[in-house]
Amino acid sequence: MSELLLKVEDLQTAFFTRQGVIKAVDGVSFHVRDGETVGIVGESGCGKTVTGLSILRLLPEPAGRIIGGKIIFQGVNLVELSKNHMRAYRGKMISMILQDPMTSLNPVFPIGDQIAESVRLHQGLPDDMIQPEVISALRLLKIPAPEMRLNDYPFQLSGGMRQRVVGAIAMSCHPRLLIADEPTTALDATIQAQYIALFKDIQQKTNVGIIFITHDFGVVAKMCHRVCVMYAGKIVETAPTSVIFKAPRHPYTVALINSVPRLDRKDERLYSIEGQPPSMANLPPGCRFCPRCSAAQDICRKQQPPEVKISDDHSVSCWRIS
Amino acid sequence: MAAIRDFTIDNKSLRKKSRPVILQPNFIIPVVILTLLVICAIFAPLLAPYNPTVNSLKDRLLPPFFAHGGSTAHFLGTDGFGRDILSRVIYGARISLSVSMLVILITASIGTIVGIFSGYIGGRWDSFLMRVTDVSLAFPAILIALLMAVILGPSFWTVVIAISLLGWAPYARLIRGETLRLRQADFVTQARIIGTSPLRIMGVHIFPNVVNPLIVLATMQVGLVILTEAALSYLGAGIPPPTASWGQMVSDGRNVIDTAWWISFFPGIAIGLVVLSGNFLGDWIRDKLDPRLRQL
Amino acid sequence: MADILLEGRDLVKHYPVTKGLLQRIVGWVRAVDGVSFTIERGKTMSLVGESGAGKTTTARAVLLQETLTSGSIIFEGTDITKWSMAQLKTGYRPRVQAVQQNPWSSMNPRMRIRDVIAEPLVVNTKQTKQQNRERVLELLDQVGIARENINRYPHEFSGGQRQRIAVARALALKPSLVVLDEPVSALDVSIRAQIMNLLKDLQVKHNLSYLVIAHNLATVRYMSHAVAIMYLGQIVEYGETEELFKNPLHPYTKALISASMLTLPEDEDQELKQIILTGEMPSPLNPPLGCRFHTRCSEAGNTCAEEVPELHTVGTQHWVKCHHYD
Amino acid sequence: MGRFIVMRLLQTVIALIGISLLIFLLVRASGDPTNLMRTSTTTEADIQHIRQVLGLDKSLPVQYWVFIKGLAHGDFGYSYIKLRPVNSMIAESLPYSLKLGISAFVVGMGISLILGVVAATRRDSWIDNIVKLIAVLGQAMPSFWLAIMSIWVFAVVWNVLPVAGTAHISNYVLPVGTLSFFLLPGMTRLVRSAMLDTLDTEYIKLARIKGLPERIVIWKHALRNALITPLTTAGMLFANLISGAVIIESVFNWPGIGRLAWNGMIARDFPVVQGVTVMVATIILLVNLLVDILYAYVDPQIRFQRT
Repeated sequence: MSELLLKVEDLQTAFFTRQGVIKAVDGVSFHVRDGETVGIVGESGCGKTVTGLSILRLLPEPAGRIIGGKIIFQGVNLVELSKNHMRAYRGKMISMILQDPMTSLNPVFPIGDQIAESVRLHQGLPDDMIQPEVISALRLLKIPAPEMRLNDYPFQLSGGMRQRVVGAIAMSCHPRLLIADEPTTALDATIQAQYIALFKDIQQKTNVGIIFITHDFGVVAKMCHRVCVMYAGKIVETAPTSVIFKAPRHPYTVALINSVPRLDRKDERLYSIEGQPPSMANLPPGCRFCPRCSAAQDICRKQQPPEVKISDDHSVSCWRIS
Repeated sequence: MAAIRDFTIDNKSLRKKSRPVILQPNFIIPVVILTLLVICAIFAPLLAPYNPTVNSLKDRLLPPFFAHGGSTAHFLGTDGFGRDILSRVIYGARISLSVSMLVILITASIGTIVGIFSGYIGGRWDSFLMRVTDVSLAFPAILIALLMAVILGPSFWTVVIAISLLGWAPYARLIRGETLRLRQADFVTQARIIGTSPLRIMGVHIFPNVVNPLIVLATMQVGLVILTEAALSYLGAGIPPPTASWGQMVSDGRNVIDTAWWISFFPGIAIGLVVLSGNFLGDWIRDKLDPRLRQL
Repeated sequence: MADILLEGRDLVKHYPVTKGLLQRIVGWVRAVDGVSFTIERGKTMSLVGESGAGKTTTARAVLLQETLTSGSIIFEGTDITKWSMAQLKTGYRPRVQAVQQNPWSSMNPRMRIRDVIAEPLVVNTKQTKQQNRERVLELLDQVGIARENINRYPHEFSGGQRQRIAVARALALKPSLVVLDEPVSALDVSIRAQIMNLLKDLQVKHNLSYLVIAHNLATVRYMSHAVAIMYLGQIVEYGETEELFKNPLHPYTKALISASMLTLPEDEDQELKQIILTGEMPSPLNPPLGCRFHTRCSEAGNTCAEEVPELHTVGTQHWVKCHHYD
Repeated sequence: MGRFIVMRLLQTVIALIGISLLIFLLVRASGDPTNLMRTSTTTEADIQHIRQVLGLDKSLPVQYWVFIKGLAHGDFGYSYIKLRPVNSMIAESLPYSLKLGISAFVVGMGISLILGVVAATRRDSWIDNIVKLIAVLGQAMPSFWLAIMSIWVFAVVWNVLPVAGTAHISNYVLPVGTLSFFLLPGMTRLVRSAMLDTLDTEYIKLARIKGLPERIVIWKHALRNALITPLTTAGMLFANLISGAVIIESVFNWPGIGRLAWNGMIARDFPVVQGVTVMVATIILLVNLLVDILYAYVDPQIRFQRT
């Protein structure tokens, strides 16, 4: 088994707004090993993006704050680091890819400069060593003719190419952990497939650990080794990818997988989950999924379910299991 | 704030906690001041202790009541002709109010029509109208007003026309921008799909959706119009004396500033208070109606 | 013989690209370049492809939002491109309606739900207010929105509910064809099934035809009876849904299916090897000669770069444009 | 880029023709210019003579042609009052206005940039609140009043600065200070809000993900983008500055073109006001052209467009 890279324990992140405190992430625990891809899957608003930003400590200030838990990266609790120490981790040890390639590159600087900036900052190389390093980052992302691309501005590139440049920035300083927030959602199907294949290849070459945040089960299946399913600020089920698809235990996971049409079979009628996710400002007291759950019991409405380990790497938070 | 949008906040729980309108200082203070302005303008003859245009040479250059030599007979003192400053400030409200209301009515109407038309029809009309708008925006209003004052002679209507001549442009630009955005909106496409006529689209689907930015801009322009009017009066290109206007009054004090500071001081404060109120109210309305317009 | 409601014949839409002071035309964007399809009554036909493939332009042409460069649209046997504006307004527009992708922007935020749904009736019919109101209530029942919501504004509803209201509006005039432009892709995963099921139920109930625009193949397989795969302004393969998904012929179709297939990491080696295309779709301003797909096709030969592939019929409901089937 | 400039230049020329036509028509529509010259002693024959000299007996298009030909040669006609060529009067005054305007521009822009950026990066702090207060008050108080009050405070009460004259550096303090107030509040607000918008974008998030120090995130990544919005309004700001110059020059008796126009207006000396207006219009259009080119430089998307 490979080394433990990141361990998140009981992470709680809240937003302090004029309208009150909103706990976007409420007691989330998971871990990532070297060379492993962990998927965080959920619908919009479940707190998956906030989880990713919490690890980098880049919550929107001053509203967002981590109010509890530990984020242990290679033995160091990131929550306790000073601002300057934390900054030294960003881009160097932990990197992130954002969802929309059209807005995540600075429109007024050539892409070469945007990559070089990271390299210069974190690697302390002499000036003449920077450009080869930038080109090798572009090459790692399989950007054709990288030498020719250095002076291009973002708007001159297609969405797929931009997302590769974002990837090149992320990988330019050889990070150990990469947080990818819906990196393929904005891309077309065949480009998406390219990108996923590319990152599997990069992972093999560099042994980087990846947290893959997405709402798309198809992408999860292709990319991830393990999956955490999030609902309304909590992880409801964690399991290896094949277990999630073949033997899901939480009613939400089951319903979600059954409500997504499949390409490999003919569905006569899809299962549909009634209702919609709860508002984070107004959560039900018991299990957060119980208002939409077809198997809800009395206890589900009153008390939050504990996390139960079914096997070594499969745990579920549901009263029916315990 | 992308991360905040990442989760849903339901509207009801937000609304419950905001304070009632009447207790919000950003709303209530400007409203009180502007109401006072309207009352002064309407009931000036009842409120003013003296006739604002009658000279009284024996009462020349009296200081306000709190300064040495002042008395409560002339609360804010008198000017070089012995006219009561307080009375003139109260009467001055009439000019500020009527000019600004009239100008805003004219400019907002023209600007909205030009903006919606230009934005929705597009093409050559649009490029032409927008070039005209750009040039109008880049032209100094004061200079045009000076030119108009030479040609037409200074008068109430000269001021209104001179300010309106360029004043429609900000509305046209804003409304055109909004219209362009709305024209792309799916609900306008939907209206076209079901066969709605362009006129109905502009009237029923676009106009109601530009009313908010229109109100916001109009409120914010109140201050600007009052300032421009005052500047014109100050320069002598506005409403001719002896009618009391605040800009003119500031100008009256220019040459006696070393001895009688109050002549210029009080009308300036009046202008500032009213403009400040207009701007604050505009901000408040914008935050309520359309926070997107922060850059206005 | 199938009961054909609408047929597109050789639809072409080229946009001019202009340059310089005099707006000189220097090229043409070939957004849609010779597209033909048929939509049967009561059935769903889907146009699938990546962004820039021309599927939205095709749908806009059917909705009369584009003036075609050439080609004809045959509706119930007559060519509507030859109709006058007045004929279109009474004979075609009310029969062909649309549901758009984004339920947050597809409704005028200043209108109440009753006016949103009644708008097609107000614009196209001379019914009384009372008649309109009754129709609106009937429609709300059909899409599963409670009647008491009639006076509320769009922002008071969730995405799924709004999409139901959009469906109600599209059905107001009792159309024969509804164009569904990515009807579920803007919705949350757990809501999508609700809307897809609703659309299927309504289709059976009213014998509606659907023209679906989508990029998600799984959604398409679930929704449609026939599928057309588009690439760079052309349809490269067309087939009855099950036939096409079981037996894809065009290399592009195969790649798309492979990209969207749910493959678990451990199945990877057993199942058919994943097809990863190289490069990106070329610009429609300057499409490749010969077969438009040959620049990205792993099986391309010499002829592919030179000759435009002919249409090859495979079975009764399936055809493909590819030199491999010459 | 070359084409872009040619396009802009062409538009500028067309706009200039439009403005001159507008001014010409405004003047002619308001009646016979000779009415302005009538005094108690002018006879009908004098008027006829003047009409001939001024070319008013010719048809409107011909008059316009003469007018525009004059403009093209820098000929703005003769002052009715001073009986001198208007262009020499403008030439005398322009340097004073430029000195005043440029100083005020530099001071105003510099201060508002710093204030705007600092306020945006320390949102809702006491600095931000003070900056907001300055902006709000600055936009509300009439500039001529501020100017007069500053005279009262600095020249009368404290007696530390001169009121009139242009010779010494101390003569510049009050006029430049009050004129820069025409830019300062608006520009500060604009920089602040553009900066806030930029700081909210994904690429700033990415810059922070890279681990860049805040100093670089703000002054390099954010500011360069945030400057694009204020630049689009530079034309308007310039117009503001000119309006301001008229007022400030009249308050401080500064011998620039603003005062020239103002004196012309008071004396109903029509050719002077017309001349200044046309000349200012030309300058404004040229400045806007310059801004567009600058804009293209800041925003690479426009620079690379081959239109």
